[in-house]
Amino acid sequence: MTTTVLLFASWADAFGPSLAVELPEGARVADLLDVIGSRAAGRPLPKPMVAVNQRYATPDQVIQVGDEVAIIPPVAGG
Amino acid sequence: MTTTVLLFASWADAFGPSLAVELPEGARVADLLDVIGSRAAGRPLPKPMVAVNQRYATPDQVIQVGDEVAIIPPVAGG
Amino acid sequence: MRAALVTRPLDIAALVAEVAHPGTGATTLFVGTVRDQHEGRAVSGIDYEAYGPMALRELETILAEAAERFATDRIVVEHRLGTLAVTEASIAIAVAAPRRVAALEAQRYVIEAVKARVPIFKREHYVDGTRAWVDNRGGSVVATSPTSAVAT
Amino acid sequence: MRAALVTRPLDIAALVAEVAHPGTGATTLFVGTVRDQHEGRAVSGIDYEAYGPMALRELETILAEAAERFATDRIVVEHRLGTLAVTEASIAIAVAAPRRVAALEAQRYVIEAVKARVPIFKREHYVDGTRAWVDNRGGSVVATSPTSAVAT
Repeated sequence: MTTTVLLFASWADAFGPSLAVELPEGARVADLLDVIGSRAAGRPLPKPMVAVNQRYATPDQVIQVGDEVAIIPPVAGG
Repeated sequence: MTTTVLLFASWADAFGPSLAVELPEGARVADLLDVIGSRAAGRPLPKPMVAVNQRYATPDQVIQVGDEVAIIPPVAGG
Repeated sequence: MRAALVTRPLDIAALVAEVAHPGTGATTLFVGTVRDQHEGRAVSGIDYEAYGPMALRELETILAEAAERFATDRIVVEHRLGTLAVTEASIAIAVAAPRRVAALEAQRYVIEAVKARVPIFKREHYVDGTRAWVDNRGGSVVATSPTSAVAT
Repeated sequence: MRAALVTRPLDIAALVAEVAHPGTGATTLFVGTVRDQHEGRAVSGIDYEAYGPMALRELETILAEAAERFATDRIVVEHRLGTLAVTEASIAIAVAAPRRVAALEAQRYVIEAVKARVPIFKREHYVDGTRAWVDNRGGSVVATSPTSAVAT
Protein backbone atom coordinates (compact mmCIF):
# COMPACT_ATOMS: atom_id res chain seq x y z
CA MET A 1 0.00 0.00 0.00
CA THR A 2 1.08 3.59 -0.54
CA THR A 3 0.94 5.71 2.58
CA THR A 4 1.21 9.47 2.50
CA VAL A 5 3.30 10.65 5.40
CA LEU A 6 3.10 14.23 6.70
CA LEU A 7 6.38 15.96 7.50
CA PHE A 8 7.26 19.02 9.60
CA ALA A 9 10.13 21.30 10.48
CA SER A 10 13.55 19.97 9.47
CA TRP A 11 11.96 16.90 7.87
CA ALA A 12 9.72 19.11 5.75
CA ASP A 13 12.73 21.19 4.76
CA ALA A 14 14.43 18.01 3.56
CA PHE A 15 11.55 16.21 1.81
CA GLY A 16 8.67 18.67 1.50
CA PRO A 17 5.45 18.66 3.50
CA SER A 18 4.52 15.07 2.59
CA LEU A 19 6.11 11.93 1.24
CA ALA A 20 4.58 8.87 -0.41
CA VAL A 21 5.94 5.70 1.17
CA GLU A 22 5.33 2.19 -0.13
CA LEU A 23 4.67 -0.24 2.73
CA PRO A 24 3.60 -3.91 2.76
CA GLU A 25 0.16 -4.73 4.13
CA GLY A 26 0.40 -5.16 7.89
CA ALA A 27 3.40 -2.86 8.18
CA ARG A 28 4.07 -1.41 11.61
CA VAL A 29 5.31 1.98 12.71
CA ALA A 30 8.78 0.46 13.18
CA ASP A 31 8.77 -0.58 9.49
CA LEU A 32 7.85 2.95 8.45
CA LEU A 33 10.70 4.33 10.56
CA ASP A 34 13.10 1.94 8.81
CA VAL A 35 11.98 3.15 5.37
CA ILE A 36 12.06 6.80 6.40
CA GLY A 37 15.40 6.35 8.11
CA SER A 38 16.98 4.91 4.99
CA ARG A 39 15.75 7.86 2.93
CA ALA A 40 17.19 10.25 5.51
CA ALA A 41 20.55 8.51 5.61
CA GLY A 42 23.38 11.04 5.56
CA ARG A 43 21.13 13.99 6.31
CA PRO A 44 21.34 15.77 9.65
CA LEU A 45 17.76 15.05 10.68
CA PRO A 46 16.70 14.49 14.28
CA LYS A 47 15.14 11.18 15.26
CA PRO A 48 11.36 11.55 15.00
CA MET A 49 8.27 10.15 16.64
CA VAL A 50 5.39 8.86 14.54
CA ALA A 51 1.76 9.86 14.93
CA VAL A 52 -1.08 7.80 13.50
CA ASN A 53 -4.44 9.53 13.25
CA GLN A 54 -3.09 12.42 15.31
CA ARG A 55 -1.92 10.35 18.24
CA TYR A 56 1.61 9.28 19.11
CA ALA A 57 2.08 5.67 18.00
CA THR A 58 4.20 2.88 19.45
CA PRO A 59 6.64 1.03 17.17
CA ASP A 60 4.42 -2.07 17.02
CA GLN A 61 1.26 -0.25 15.93
CA VAL A 62 0.00 -1.56 12.57
CA ILE A 63 -0.58 1.09 9.90
CA GLN A 64 -3.92 0.72 8.13
CA VAL A 65 -4.91 1.94 4.69
CA GLY A 66 -6.30 5.44 5.10
CA ASP A 67 -4.51 6.23 8.36
CA GLU A 68 -3.23 9.78 8.76
CA VAL A 69 0.47 9.22 9.40
CA ALA A 70 2.92 11.91 10.42
CA ILE A 71 6.60 12.13 11.23
CA ILE A 72 6.98 14.30 14.36
CA PRO A 73 10.42 15.83 14.89
CA PRO A 74 11.40 16.86 18.43
CA VAL A 75 8.77 19.30 19.60
CA ALA A 76 9.47 22.87 20.63
CA GLY A 77 6.18 24.38 21.69
CA GLY A 78 5.74 26.72 24.58
CA MET B 1 9.28 52.98 80.93
CA THR B 2 6.07 53.57 79.02
CA THR B 3 5.99 51.84 75.64
CA THR B 4 3.38 52.62 73.02
CA VAL B 5 2.30 49.43 71.33
CA LEU B 6 0.65 49.44 67.90
CA LEU B 7 -2.36 47.17 67.43
CA PHE B 8 -4.09 45.77 64.35
CA ALA B 9 -7.16 43.84 63.23
CA SER B 10 -8.99 42.13 66.10
CA TRP B 11 -6.56 43.59 68.66
CA ALA B 12 -7.27 47.10 67.36
CA ASP B 13 -10.98 46.39 67.53
CA ALA B 14 -10.58 45.45 71.19
CA PHE B 15 -8.16 48.16 72.39
CA GLY B 16 -7.90 50.77 69.64
CA PRO B 17 -4.93 51.34 67.32
CA SER B 18 -2.40 51.75 70.12
CA LEU B 19 -1.96 51.00 73.78
CA ALA B 20 0.40 52.49 76.39
CA VAL B 21 2.10 49.71 78.35
CA GLU B 22 4.27 50.25 81.43
CA LEU B 23 7.31 47.99 81.36
CA PRO B 24 10.37 47.78 83.63
CA GLU B 25 13.74 48.74 82.18
CA GLY B 26 15.26 45.71 80.45
CA ALA B 27 11.89 44.14 79.75
CA ARG B 28 11.81 41.53 77.03
CA VAL B 29 9.22 40.73 74.39
CA ALA B 30 8.03 37.85 76.57
CA ASP B 31 7.31 40.31 79.38
CA LEU B 32 5.28 42.50 77.02
CA LEU B 33 3.29 39.46 75.92
CA ASP B 34 2.53 38.67 79.57
CA VAL B 35 1.22 42.17 80.18
CA ILE B 36 -0.77 42.22 76.94
CA GLY B 37 -2.10 38.75 77.58
CA SER B 38 -3.43 39.70 81.01
CA ARG B 39 -5.25 42.70 79.53
CA ALA B 40 -6.76 40.44 76.85
CA ALA B 41 -7.87 37.83 79.35
CA GLY B 42 -11.39 36.67 78.59
CA ARG B 43 -11.47 38.25 75.15
CA PRO B 44 -11.48 36.05 72.04
CA LEU B 45 -8.23 37.41 70.64
CA PRO B 46 -5.81 35.30 68.63
CA LYS B 47 -2.28 34.77 69.91
CA PRO B 48 -0.07 37.45 68.35
CA MET B 49 3.53 37.88 67.28
CA VAL B 50 5.48 40.94 68.32
CA ALA B 51 7.43 43.19 65.99
CA VAL B 52 10.11 45.56 67.23
CA ASN B 53 11.19 48.27 64.83
CA GLN B 54 9.20 46.59 62.07
CA ARG B 55 10.87 43.19 62.39
CA TYR B 56 9.48 40.08 64.03
CA ALA B 57 11.04 39.74 67.47
CA THR B 58 11.93 36.69 69.53
CA PRO B 59 10.63 36.38 73.09
CA ASP B 60 14.03 37.18 74.60
CA GLN B 61 14.59 40.40 72.68
CA VAL B 62 15.00 43.37 75.03
CA ILE B 63 12.71 46.32 74.36
CA GLN B 64 14.52 49.67 74.38
CA VAL B 65 13.11 53.13 75.03
CA GLY B 66 11.97 54.52 71.69
CA ASP B 67 11.50 51.17 69.98
CA GLU B 68 8.52 50.90 67.62
CA VAL B 69 6.63 47.95 69.10
CA ALA B 70 3.65 46.25 67.45
CA ILE B 71 1.34 43.37 68.24
CA ILE B 72 0.89 41.34 65.04
CA PRO B 73 -2.20 39.12 64.91
CA PRO B 74 -2.18 36.13 62.55
CA VAL B 75 -1.52 37.52 59.09
CA ALA B 76 -3.87 37.15 56.15
CA GLY B 77 -2.21 38.82 53.19
CA GLY B 78 -2.33 37.49 49.67
CA MET C 1 12.08 44.67 41.82
CA ARG C 2 9.25 46.75 43.15
CA ALA C 3 6.78 46.22 45.99
CA ALA C 4 3.82 48.44 46.71
CA LEU C 5 0.73 48.68 48.87
CA VAL C 6 -2.02 50.38 46.89
CA THR C 7 -5.62 51.42 47.37
CA ARG C 8 -6.65 51.33 43.70
CA PRO C 9 -7.56 48.34 41.51
CA LEU C 10 -4.54 46.33 40.39
CA ASP C 11 -3.57 46.69 36.72
CA ILE C 12 -2.46 43.21 35.77
CA ALA C 13 -1.41 43.97 32.21
CA ALA C 14 0.75 46.84 33.45
CA LEU C 15 2.53 44.55 35.92
CA VAL C 16 3.26 41.97 33.23
CA ALA C 17 4.57 44.72 30.97
CA GLU C 18 6.71 46.08 33.79
CA VAL C 19 8.75 42.88 34.17
CA ALA C 20 9.11 42.22 30.43
CA HIS C 21 12.64 42.22 29.07
CA PRO C 22 14.24 40.90 25.86
CA GLY C 23 16.39 38.53 27.91
CA THR C 24 13.49 36.74 29.56
CA GLY C 25 11.67 33.75 28.07
CA ALA C 26 9.06 33.16 30.74
CA THR C 27 6.73 35.45 32.64
CA THR C 28 4.41 34.34 35.42
CA LEU C 29 1.62 36.18 37.10
CA PHE C 30 -0.21 35.25 40.28
CA VAL C 31 -3.42 37.04 41.16
CA GLY C 32 -5.29 36.55 44.40
CA THR C 33 -8.97 37.43 44.18
CA VAL C 34 -11.84 37.68 46.64
CA ARG C 35 -13.88 34.46 46.59
CA ASP C 36 -17.62 34.37 47.07
CA GLN C 37 -17.31 31.87 49.90
CA HIS C 38 -14.99 30.79 52.69
CA GLU C 39 -15.36 27.60 54.68
CA GLY C 40 -18.95 27.30 53.59
CA ARG C 41 -19.98 30.89 54.36
CA ALA C 42 -21.16 33.23 51.60
CA VAL C 43 -18.74 36.16 51.36
CA SER C 44 -19.69 39.57 49.99
CA GLY C 45 -16.34 41.34 50.36
CA ILE C 46 -13.09 41.67 52.29
CA ASP C 47 -11.41 44.54 54.13
CA TYR C 48 -7.63 44.42 53.85
CA GLU C 49 -5.62 46.37 56.43
CA ALA C 50 -1.87 46.49 56.94
CA TYR C 51 0.83 47.51 59.32
CA GLY C 52 1.95 49.56 56.37
CA PRO C 53 5.64 50.35 56.92
CA MET C 54 6.45 46.84 58.12
CA ALA C 55 4.35 45.20 55.41
CA LEU C 56 6.21 47.11 52.73
CA ARG C 57 9.53 46.24 54.30
CA GLU C 58 8.61 42.54 54.45
CA LEU C 59 7.45 42.58 50.83
CA GLU C 60 10.76 44.12 49.79
CA THR C 61 12.67 41.54 51.84
CA ILE C 62 10.74 38.72 50.20
CA LEU C 63 11.47 40.06 46.72
CA ALA C 64 15.16 40.34 47.55
CA GLU C 65 15.17 36.73 48.77
CA ALA C 66 13.40 35.54 45.62
CA ALA C 67 15.72 37.54 43.39
CA GLU C 68 18.77 35.94 44.93
CA ARG C 69 17.33 32.44 45.06
CA PHE C 70 15.96 32.41 41.52
CA ALA C 71 18.49 34.73 39.88
CA THR C 72 16.07 37.29 38.52
CA ASP C 73 15.31 40.78 39.73
CA ARG C 74 12.38 41.25 37.37
CA ILE C 75 9.76 40.79 40.10
CA VAL C 76 6.96 43.12 41.12
CA VAL C 77 4.29 42.69 43.75
CA GLU C 78 1.35 44.91 44.54
CA HIS C 79 -1.06 44.29 47.40
CA ARG C 80 -4.29 46.21 47.52
CA LEU C 81 -5.70 47.55 50.80
CA GLY C 82 -9.22 48.70 51.61
CA THR C 83 -12.56 47.08 50.93
CA LEU C 84 -12.69 44.72 47.95
CA ALA C 85 -15.71 43.12 46.32
CA VAL C 86 -15.92 39.51 45.18
CA THR C 87 -13.70 38.87 42.10
CA GLU C 88 -11.51 41.91 42.81
CA ALA C 89 -7.76 41.30 43.02
CA SER C 90 -6.03 41.68 46.38
CA ILE C 91 -2.52 40.76 45.24
CA ALA C 92 -0.66 40.47 41.97
CA ILE C 93 2.85 39.11 41.58
CA ALA C 94 4.62 39.24 38.22
CA VAL C 95 7.96 37.57 37.57
CA ALA C 96 10.02 37.37 34.41
CA ALA C 97 13.10 35.17 34.12
CA PRO C 98 15.27 33.76 31.38
CA ARG C 99 13.88 30.23 31.95
CA ARG C 100 10.50 28.97 33.04
CA VAL C 101 11.52 27.07 36.16
CA ALA C 102 12.83 30.23 37.82
CA ALA C 103 9.73 32.20 36.84
CA LEU C 104 7.41 29.49 38.18
CA GLU C 105 9.29 28.89 41.40
CA ALA C 106 9.89 32.56 42.20
CA GLN C 107 6.16 33.21 41.82
CA ARG C 108 5.36 30.44 44.25
CA TYR C 109 8.05 31.50 46.70
CA VAL C 110 6.71 35.04 46.82
CA ILE C 111 3.05 34.15 47.34
CA GLU C 112 3.85 31.59 50.04
CA ALA C 113 6.10 34.05 51.87
CA VAL C 114 3.55 36.85 51.62
CA LYS C 115 0.88 34.63 53.12
CA ALA C 116 3.16 33.54 55.95
CA ARG C 117 4.93 36.74 56.93
CA VAL C 118 3.57 40.04 55.69
CA PRO C 119 1.54 41.91 58.33
CA ILE C 120 -1.63 42.33 56.33
CA PHE C 121 -4.97 41.43 57.88
CA LYS C 122 -8.33 40.69 56.40
CA ARG C 123 -11.87 40.92 57.65
CA GLU C 124 -14.44 39.03 55.66
CA HIS C 125 -17.92 40.44 55.15
CA TYR C 126 -20.56 37.75 54.93
CA VAL C 127 -23.80 37.89 53.02
CA ASP C 128 -25.64 37.41 56.33
CA GLY C 129 -24.31 40.80 57.51
CA THR C 130 -21.65 39.55 59.93
CA ARG C 131 -17.93 40.17 59.63
CA ALA C 132 -14.88 38.35 60.97
CA TRP C 133 -11.11 38.64 60.95
CA VAL C 134 -9.65 35.54 59.35
CA ASP C 135 -6.09 34.34 58.94
CA ASN C 136 -4.07 32.34 56.44
CA ARG C 137 -3.77 29.28 58.66
CA GLY C 138 -7.49 28.68 58.45
CA GLY C 139 -7.38 29.05 62.19
CA SER C 140 -9.20 31.13 64.74
CA VAL C 141 -11.86 33.43 63.50
CA VAL C 142 -13.00 36.34 65.61
CA ALA C 143 -16.42 37.77 64.84
CA THR C 144 -16.46 41.53 65.30
CA SER C 145 -19.71 42.81 63.91
CA PRO C 146 -22.59 43.49 64.10
CA THR C 147 -22.58 41.72 67.48
CA SER C 148 -19.91 42.43 70.07
CA ALA C 149 -16.78 40.33 69.96
CA VAL C 150 -17.43 36.65 70.58
CA ALA C 151 -15.41 33.59 69.79
CA THR C 152 -16.76 31.48 66.95
CA MET D 1 -11.48 25.00 29.14
CA ARG D 2 -10.38 26.32 25.80
CA ALA D 3 -7.31 25.69 23.67
CA ALA D 4 -6.44 27.56 20.51
CA LEU D 5 -3.70 28.01 17.96
CA VAL D 6 -3.69 31.59 16.78
CA THR D 7 -1.74 33.77 14.38
CA ARG D 8 -2.37 37.10 16.11
CA PRO D 9 -0.71 38.60 19.20
CA LEU D 10 -1.88 37.03 22.47
CA ASP D 11 -4.17 39.18 24.61
CA ILE D 12 -3.05 38.37 28.13
CA ALA D 13 -5.59 40.51 29.97
CA ALA D 14 -8.40 38.88 27.99
CA LEU D 15 -7.21 35.40 28.95
CA VAL D 16 -7.08 36.31 32.63
CA ALA D 17 -10.57 37.78 32.38
CA GLU D 18 -11.81 34.67 30.60
CA VAL D 19 -11.01 32.35 33.52
CA ALA D 20 -12.25 34.70 36.24
CA HIS D 21 -15.15 33.48 38.36
CA PRO D 22 -16.58 34.51 41.74
CA GLY D 23 -15.76 31.08 43.13
CA THR D 24 -12.03 31.29 42.43
CA GLY D 25 -9.49 32.83 44.77
CA ALA D 26 -6.33 32.37 42.71
CA THR D 27 -5.49 33.00 39.09
CA THR D 28 -2.18 32.16 37.47
CA LEU D 29 -0.83 33.14 34.11
CA PHE D 30 2.19 31.74 32.32
CA VAL D 31 3.55 33.56 29.30
CA GLY D 32 6.36 32.26 27.12
CA THR D 33 8.19 34.96 25.21
CA VAL D 34 10.90 35.04 22.57
CA ARG D 35 14.27 35.62 24.18
CA ASP D 36 17.03 37.61 22.59
CA GLN D 37 19.49 34.76 22.97
CA HIS D 38 19.67 30.98 23.05
CA GLU D 39 22.70 29.02 24.16
CA GLY D 40 24.90 32.04 23.62
CA ARG D 41 23.61 32.96 20.16
CA ALA D 42 21.87 36.30 19.56
CA VAL D 43 18.29 35.62 18.43
CA SER D 44 16.24 38.04 16.31
CA GLY D 45 13.01 36.04 16.09
CA ILE D 46 11.34 32.62 15.98
CA ASP D 47 9.09 30.87 13.46
CA TYR D 48 6.51 28.65 15.15
CA GLU D 49 4.90 25.94 13.03
CA ALA D 50 2.50 23.21 14.07
CA TYR D 51 0.94 19.98 12.99
CA GLY D 52 -2.24 21.91 13.54
CA PRO D 53 -5.01 19.34 14.06
CA MET D 54 -2.89 17.12 16.27
CA ALA D 55 -1.45 20.07 18.21
CA LEU D 56 -4.94 21.31 19.01
CA ARG D 57 -6.03 17.83 20.01
CA GLU D 58 -3.01 17.45 22.32
CA LEU D 59 -3.62 20.84 23.88
CA GLU D 60 -7.22 19.86 24.58
CA THR D 61 -6.11 16.55 26.04
CA ILE D 62 -3.62 18.31 28.33
CA LEU D 63 -6.29 20.72 29.57
CA ALA D 64 -8.64 17.83 30.28
CA GLU D 65 -5.89 16.07 32.25
CA ALA D 66 -5.13 19.22 34.23
CA ALA D 67 -8.81 19.87 34.88
CA GLU D 68 -9.26 16.42 36.35
CA ARG D 69 -6.03 16.41 38.30
CA PHE D 70 -6.43 19.88 39.82
CA ALA D 71 -10.21 20.04 39.99
CA THR D 72 -10.73 23.18 37.96
CA ASP D 73 -11.98 23.58 34.41
CA ARG D 74 -11.19 27.29 34.29
CA ILE D 75 -8.10 26.85 32.11
CA VAL D 76 -7.32 28.41 28.76
CA VAL D 77 -4.24 28.08 26.60
CA GLU D 78 -3.37 29.89 23.41
CA HIS D 79 -0.29 29.17 21.34
CA ARG D 80 0.72 31.59 18.65
CA LEU D 81 2.08 30.40 15.30
CA GLY D 82 4.02 32.31 12.65
CA THR D 83 7.04 34.56 12.96
CA LEU D 84 7.48 36.28 16.32
CA ALA D 85 9.93 39.02 17.28
CA VAL D 86 11.92 39.14 20.50
CA THR D 87 9.66 39.84 23.53
CA GLU D 88 6.51 38.64 21.73
CA ALA D 89 4.48 35.96 23.46
CA SER D 90 4.34 32.48 21.96
CA ILE D 91 2.12 30.87 24.60
CA ALA D 92 -0.17 32.02 27.35
CA ILE D 93 -1.82 29.76 29.92
CA ALA D 94 -4.37 31.13 32.35
CA VAL D 95 -5.81 29.09 35.22
CA ALA D 96 -8.27 30.04 37.92
CA ALA D 97 -9.05 27.80 40.87
CA PRO D 98 -10.65 28.09 44.27
CA ARG D 99 -7.25 27.74 46.01
CA ARG D 100 -3.75 28.79 45.05
CA VAL D 101 -2.06 25.40 45.07
CA ALA D 102 -4.33 24.09 42.31
CA ALA D 103 -3.86 27.24 40.25
CA LEU D 104 -0.08 27.09 40.61
CA GLU D 105 0.25 23.38 39.95
CA ALA D 106 -2.17 23.27 37.03
CA GLN D 107 -0.23 26.07 35.36
CA ARG D 108 3.00 24.13 35.73
CA TYR D 109 1.45 20.87 34.59
CA VAL D 110 0.15 22.48 31.41
CA ILE D 111 3.38 24.22 30.39
CA GLU D 112 5.47 21.11 31.05
CA ALA D 113 3.09 18.92 29.06
CA VAL D 114 2.94 21.39 26.19
CA LYS D 115 6.71 21.46 25.97
CA ALA D 116 6.94 17.68 26.05
CA ARG D 117 4.09 16.58 23.80
CA VAL D 118 2.45 19.15 21.57
CA PRO D 119 3.64 18.94 17.93
CA ILE D 120 4.74 22.53 17.55
CA PHE D 121 8.15 23.29 16.09
CA LYS D 122 10.32 26.35 16.20
CA ARG D 123 13.03 27.73 14.02
CA GLU D 124 15.20 30.40 15.54
CA HIS D 125 16.46 33.31 13.47
CA TYR D 126 19.86 34.52 14.58
CA VAL D 127 21.22 38.02 14.34
CA ASP D 128 24.01 36.65 12.13
CA GLY D 129 21.44 35.73 9.46
CA THR D 130 21.34 31.98 10.04
CA ARG D 131 18.32 29.97 11.16
CA ALA D 132 17.95 26.62 12.89
CA TRP D 133 15.22 24.30 14.12
CA VAL D 134 15.60 23.81 17.84
CA ASP D 135 13.81 21.56 20.29
CA ASN D 136 12.78 21.65 23.93
CA ARG D 137 15.34 19.12 25.05
CA GLY D 138 18.15 21.52 24.23
CA GLY D 139 19.30 18.78 21.90
CA SER D 140 20.17 18.55 18.25
CA VAL D 141 20.04 21.70 16.25
CA VAL D 142 19.74 21.53 12.50
CA ALA D 143 20.89 24.59 10.61
CA THR D 144 18.73 25.19 7.56
CA SER D 145 19.61 28.58 6.20
CA PRO D 146 21.23 30.40 4.50
CA THR D 147 23.69 27.53 4.02
CA SER D 148 22.49 24.07 3.03
CA ALA D 149 21.60 21.69 5.83
CA VAL D 150 24.53 20.79 8.00
CA ALA D 151 24.74 19.31 11.46
CA THR D 152 25.92 21.70 14.13
